[in-house]
Formats: sequence, C-alpha cells, structure tokens
Amino acid sequence: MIDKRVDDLQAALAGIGPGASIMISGFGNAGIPGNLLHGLSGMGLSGLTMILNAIRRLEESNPVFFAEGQIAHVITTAFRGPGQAPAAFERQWQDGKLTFEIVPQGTFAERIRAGGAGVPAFYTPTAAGTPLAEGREQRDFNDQTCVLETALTADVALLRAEKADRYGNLFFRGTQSNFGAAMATAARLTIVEVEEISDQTLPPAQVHLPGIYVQRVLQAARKD
Amino acid sequence: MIDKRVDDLQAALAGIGPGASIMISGFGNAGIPGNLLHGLSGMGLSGLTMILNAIRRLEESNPVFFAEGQIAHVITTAFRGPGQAPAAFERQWQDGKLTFEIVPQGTFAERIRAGGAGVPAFYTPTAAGTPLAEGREQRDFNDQTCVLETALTADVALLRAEKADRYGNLFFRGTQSNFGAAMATAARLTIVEVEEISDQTLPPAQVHLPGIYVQRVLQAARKD
Amino acid sequence: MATPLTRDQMAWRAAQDLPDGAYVNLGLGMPVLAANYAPGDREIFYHSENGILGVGPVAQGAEIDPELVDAGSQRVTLRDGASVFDSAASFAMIRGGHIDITILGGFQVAGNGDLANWDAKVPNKGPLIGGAMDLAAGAKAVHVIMRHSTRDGGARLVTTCSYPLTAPACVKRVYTDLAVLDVDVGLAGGSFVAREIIPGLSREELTAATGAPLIFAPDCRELVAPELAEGT
Amino acid sequence: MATPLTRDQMAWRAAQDLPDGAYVNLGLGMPVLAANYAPGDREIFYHSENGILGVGPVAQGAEIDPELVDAGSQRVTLRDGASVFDSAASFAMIRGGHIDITILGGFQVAGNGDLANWDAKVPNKGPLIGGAMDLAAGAKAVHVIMRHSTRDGGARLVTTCSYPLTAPACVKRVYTDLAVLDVDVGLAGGSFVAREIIPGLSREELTAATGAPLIFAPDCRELVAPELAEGT
Repeated sequence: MIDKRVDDLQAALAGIGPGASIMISGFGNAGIPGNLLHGLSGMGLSGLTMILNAIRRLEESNPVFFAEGQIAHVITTAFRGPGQAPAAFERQWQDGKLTFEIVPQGTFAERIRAGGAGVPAFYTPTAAGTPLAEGREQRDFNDQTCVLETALTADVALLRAEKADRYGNLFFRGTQSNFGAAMATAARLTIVEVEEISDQTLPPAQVHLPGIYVQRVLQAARKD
Repeated sequence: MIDKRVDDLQAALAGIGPGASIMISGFGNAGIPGNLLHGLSGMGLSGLTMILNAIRRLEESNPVFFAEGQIAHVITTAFRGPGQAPAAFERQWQDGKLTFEIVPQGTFAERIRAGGAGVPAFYTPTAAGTPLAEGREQRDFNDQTCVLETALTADVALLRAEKADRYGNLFFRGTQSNFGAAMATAARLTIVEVEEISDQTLPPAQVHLPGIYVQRVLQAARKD
Repeated sequence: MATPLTRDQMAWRAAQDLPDGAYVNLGLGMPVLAANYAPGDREIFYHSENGILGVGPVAQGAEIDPELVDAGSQRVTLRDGASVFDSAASFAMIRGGHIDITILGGFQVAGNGDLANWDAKVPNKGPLIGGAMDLAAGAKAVHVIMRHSTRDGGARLVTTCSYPLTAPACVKRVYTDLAVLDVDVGLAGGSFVAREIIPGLSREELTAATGAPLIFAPDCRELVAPELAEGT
Repeated sequence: MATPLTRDQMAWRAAQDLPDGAYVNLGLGMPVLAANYAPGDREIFYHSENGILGVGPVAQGAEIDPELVDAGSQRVTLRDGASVFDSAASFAMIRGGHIDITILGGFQVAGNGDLANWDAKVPNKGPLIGGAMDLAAGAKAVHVIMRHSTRDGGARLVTTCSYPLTAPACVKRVYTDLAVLDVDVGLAGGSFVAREIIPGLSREELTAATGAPLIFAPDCRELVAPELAEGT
C-alpha cells in the first residue's frame, strides 16, 4: 500500500542533514513552501546548498538561514538584495563565507528539467557571447554559438501545491508549479506541503505532477 | 482577432509542398490524424520526409504513400513491416528509393522536444555502447558514456486531439497526446484535427497544449 | 524646444507595433506598461515567464489569488483563452522561438544589435539576471525601450556596449524618448536607422545624442504620442 | 525429467519480485503477462511508455476507448491514482531513472549484464527498436524474461552477445524457463549466479545449457511455480 502522507513537519523533513543540496520552488509568492522552509531553517543545519530562483525572498521570509550562516552555496538567477545596502547574503559573499552561481532563468529551469529527465548535458544559445560564457565550453550549431550546460540535481526538493492524494499526485493552483514541477523530478527526496490532502484520489485530469516524483506530502495552511 | 479554425481538409493542408518534412503523431491507434493523412496522401507530393513513431501503421492506413513512392526518407523508432514478406516500404528501401534513420523511442521524443525548446543538441546514455552509437560523437558524464543527439524539427506537424478552440488550444483524450504534443512545438506549421471545436474557449485547466503551438484546427470525426 | 517622451509615451509607441494575434513577453519596468496601450482591436497574448500565456489585468478584490502571479510578482488574472504551465515549459516556449516579440528594458544597445540590460557591477551587490538572457536569445524579435541618454548625458545607443552583454546581435528596434530606431547590421559594425523622431528635435541633435553611426530612413517621420497620465 | 516453466510461469516468477509500491514498466511479450501474477496485497504502478502511469486491466465493453491504449496498443483502463502525459514526459520518467524495475524480453544476456533484445538483421526487414534502449539504459533495475536456450539448443546466457546490444551492463536478474539467475559483474568478464533452479534439473545440466561462467548461490533453491492456464 502506497501512502506518502506524513503527520507533521518533523516527519516531513526527517533525514535532511548538514551539507544537503536543496531545491526550493517558488516565483514571487506563488508555490513557496513556507512551512517547510520555516521548519528547515530551525534545524540548525550548516553547509547547505540552496537552489532557487531568487535568494532575496528567502532572506526576507527566513532570516535565520543567514543569521546563523547555514548556507554555503547558492545556485540562482537573482543574487541581489533589495535596497541600497547589501543584504545579509551579500555581506556573507563579500566575507567569503558564501559562494554562488548565477544562471539565466531559462537555463536554470532547463538544467533542472534535464536533471530529472536523464539528460546529463545540453547546448543552448542563451548566455553565449556574454560574460557568463567566459571560460565555458562553446560550440556552434546551425551557425549559432551555444554554451554547454550540465544537469542540476539535488538531495531534496521542497514544494508547495494545492492538493495531493496518498499516492503523492499533485494538483497545482494558479502559477504555483513554476520551478517546483521540474525540481520534484531532479531531487532524490521530494517533500511537498499542500493546502489539502484529499481522501479521494485525484482524478487523472487533475494530476499535474505524477506521484512517482513525490516521496512525502504534508497538509499545512499557506505560510508566506 | 485570433481564429485558427479552417473549414475543410484542403484549407487545413494548403501550402504543403513536395520535399516537406512532416511529423505525424500517434501511438497505436491513439492520436492518429487519420483525416489529415488521408488528405495528404491524396496530394501526390513526392520527396516527403516522414517523422513518426512506427511506419508500418502508415502503410496499413495509407498505402498510396508507398504505392506512388511519395516518401523519400523516414525517421522512426520501428522500421519493420508486419508478417514475413517485406512491406512496400521495406522493398523501396532495398531498391534504394527510400532511406531511413532509426532512433530509440525516448531519444526520438526527446529530440523532438529539444527541437521545440531551442536545445540544438544534448547528451544521453541511451544507445551508448550499441551499434546505433557507432561513428557517433560520444562523451562521458558522471562515468557514464553518452551519445550526442541533435534536435529534430520539421516543416509540418499533423496531430489529432479531442477538442480545440479558436485560439488553437488543445485538449487531448486518453493517451492521445503521445508524440503530438512535442511535435507541435517542433514544427513550423502545426495542423490539428479534432473531434470537436468548441464555441466556448477551453478553460485553462483543460488546455493540454497552448494555442501558440498550433496554426490550424479542423473539425473531423475520427478516422483510423 | 523638443519635449522627450514620458515613460508611458515610450511604452505607448512600442505597443503600436504589436500586431494582432501576437504572442508577446514584456520585461519589467517600462515594457510592462505597453500592455496598457495596445490598440483595442488587436488580440494579443501576453506571456509571463513564470508560466502564463494570456496574462489578463491586475487582479482586484475577490479575483486576487496569491498563487496566481506574473513575472513581476503582481497578482493577475487570466484572459480568455489563457493557459498556465510550469517554468520549464514556459522557458521552452521562449527559448524555442515561439514568442513573436519581447520588449525589454536596456542599459545600452549597440549598432550591431548587442543588448546590455543587466549589470553585475553594482557595488557590494550580487548580480541579477532573471529571464532576460533567455528572452533576448530566444524571442523572434527583440524590441527595447530605454531613454536615449544616461542621466549625465552619455549615449546609450553605442558602437560597442561597455556593460556586460545580455545577448549579442539580438535587438531589432529601439524606442527611446527621442526616436524610434531600427538596428541595421548591414553596414560594417552596424548602425541605427531613425524611423521616427520627436517634433522639434533636429537630426543633428539626434545624431549628437547617439553614440553610433546613425542614418535617417528616407521616410523618417515625426514621432507624435498622445498625452498620457503616468501609469503604474 | 525436469519440466521447463511455461511462459506464464516465467512471468509469474518475475512478478513475485515486484515489491509493494514499485513503479514498473513491462515490455511486450512475456513481460506484460507479469501484471497478471503480482501478489494481490502489493500496490504496483505499471508505467506504459506511450504516456500512462498506473495502467489498469484491459478495457471491456463500454470502457473501451480507442484513444486510451498501452504501449502494446491494447485498449486499457486506468487504475486508481493513475495519470497520463505525453511521450516526451513519459520517456523523461524512464530516462531520468524514476522507474524502479523494467522487465524486458531478451535474445541474449551476457555475464557482464549486456542485453541484446532487438535485431536489425532479419532478412529484408527494417530494424525495430521502440523504447527498449531507453528502458534498458534508464530504469533503476532491468530484469529479463527469456527462455534459457534457443530453439536449436544454443545458449542465450552468454559470455559476449553476438546480437547487437540494446544496452551494455544493464541487466540485474534473468528469469528463464529453467532458473532465476543474477548477473554478477564482480568476476572477471562477469558471470551468472543461479538463485533458483527448477525441480529435476541437475546443476550440471543447467551449467551445460549456460554459455557463460555459472556459479550457484549458497542458498540456491528450487524454483517451483504454480500450475497456470496460459494467458493472453
């Protein structure tokens, strides 16, 4: 019998240790796994690699990650704090306590999708001819210079969805799926918080992400 | 005003000329654009390249393609006729009138998806170490030997779906989307026959393929 | 004395070039304002790279759903015929060449079409790229809205970008507060072709404000924009 | 005198190794028969590479939908919790390593795990590959069902495959009409380890029928299958 439901935050996050690489869904305020992030930041783990679209939102919602220096490396499309003064993560970067890799957003999404789809590397024209391509392997296809990009995978993916069933099937609301749908395919352990766990199985037409990609689902009201 | 509906088979197929490369959806009897294939085979075009999962079904349903030698090249995962005697397409291959490229089915799907997604080439472990990799560029990633595969695109894609609206949004039934969903993204002209063209716009939850990938929709009852 | 266009007037002018039936992605800042000014008889699908094709107006009251946002994190609605999908599918749409036009902001555009619209060099700040490189490399046509000159009077239309590139040789048309200009890569090194110029500005003044070779189209016209209240 | 297993008995034996909660892809021929014989107390999701996760029984009567088929072109139903998707998504699931077990047919398996189960050399016929290479390269575990010997008594368990490979070094376990054997790549060149052998067959007879080094597991057991009517 398949049952991926877990009872509480502790069970949802069990087994995540120091040094883990963690993909986090979310674009704007949509698809943010606020409860899981809150729980994770309270575990006091160090040396984490965070793979997410924009790091500034994480500092705004969960400053403890940065107050305690839990994060060692960030892979992101936007590594810039709000306002004029540098944000905490920017100061840690300047102090050499945190490193980052900046990736164009589409390449970021495609690298994660590749990680889930068994594509170890692919070529793309995005970033060719820019500073991001310097020192990178480049090659022409159809008279267009392309950059070689490698797949992104992670130990853990944290997502938010609207509904789940015991099989781990997910239904997303609005633009909630964003990076999470691909992240679930690219992580060894995918943990999802949802507004509602249905006793009824989701009908096939409502399954946006098949349960094969999900290991744990937790019911939790939306938390920004 | 966007209106991608066409009135008849002739309007649906207008502009397809000799030498065109044509992607054709379908797996088993699901998602086969039977009306469009019938219309196309009657146009008497020569030098066509057909990109489809299995060629034998095309000979069974539309023998005129082969009787008239309309097809010059085939890209497929299954180039074998039924029964003991060679099929017409196999005889034309033996006579040097038809060439083909055989591709593993997942690589076939991924190459088409790449063609639609702006990925000119990617690496995959599928087919590495097999006769299909001979003479091909290979490279190791994560201690796994991979083959370089290039994107597939085409002049035309022919699909069948269950419902469409004037925007070209598509709803697929059952396993009808199969290769068609990716083919629509990889062709310059995507033509779709559907059971029903709704006067109502498809609600977002029913849109399996956004209309941006579709140029023409034709209402036509299912034809095997 | 010539009056440069306002932000909304620049966006208005860019919107006039969006054809009926176009699939369009609008960058943050001035570009998103263009959605307010496309002629009402044209059906245009706005794409948002976080996963919408067919962005509707900003949500009001009971329409507001915090889980339905556009790429600017605005809570939006969906227009008739819209669809939603995940980021990988959304960028496949961009990168696969399916978006007809993207309108982006810019720091600099070179005569060969090079675009610079991100900057890793803000002191003490990390870089911010987002989806601009994908849009610049992937859209069928890249249009840029930006002021013609920097605050201290320097040229933004240049021979070679001094800022880091977003993508090489991608820009087709630039809308500034002084003119509408096309990129012409035909001349050695590239040049700009002025298509429209605001009333009261002389060709010499426009040429002086442009840091790259500039020619005037034979049918170069006056760029007249309506009076517009400044938008959001 | 030993009685070799029937097709259904081989499939039955393979099905006993499918654990509760497994995501499984069954190849055409004998492998698909395994779905009839998995123990009823285990919840197993069968994947079909044309786009189903959770294939149910073959459709009957009013259930029949010509647009809902499995990879063998059978008209099927969906089980509770099933989902459907397109071929690119389906093969991403296979190639990304998400399928726990695939059971495939085979012509030959080598002691190093090489699998040959397609053949381009049928006279006057084109090749047929389908999804086998993707499954063999992508699934977490590859199990093979095939007869132990060819019709003319030749070995199918070999040191080196003479047929073209489907994928190298992929097979973990082989179910034949005589035995259950694991691939052991630890020995130089690879070998087979017999885990179970049918009653009445001597170790010497199995060794003689095997064209590659064969050792017997210390706990090698009798392979006893129930009587089964031949399935579809």
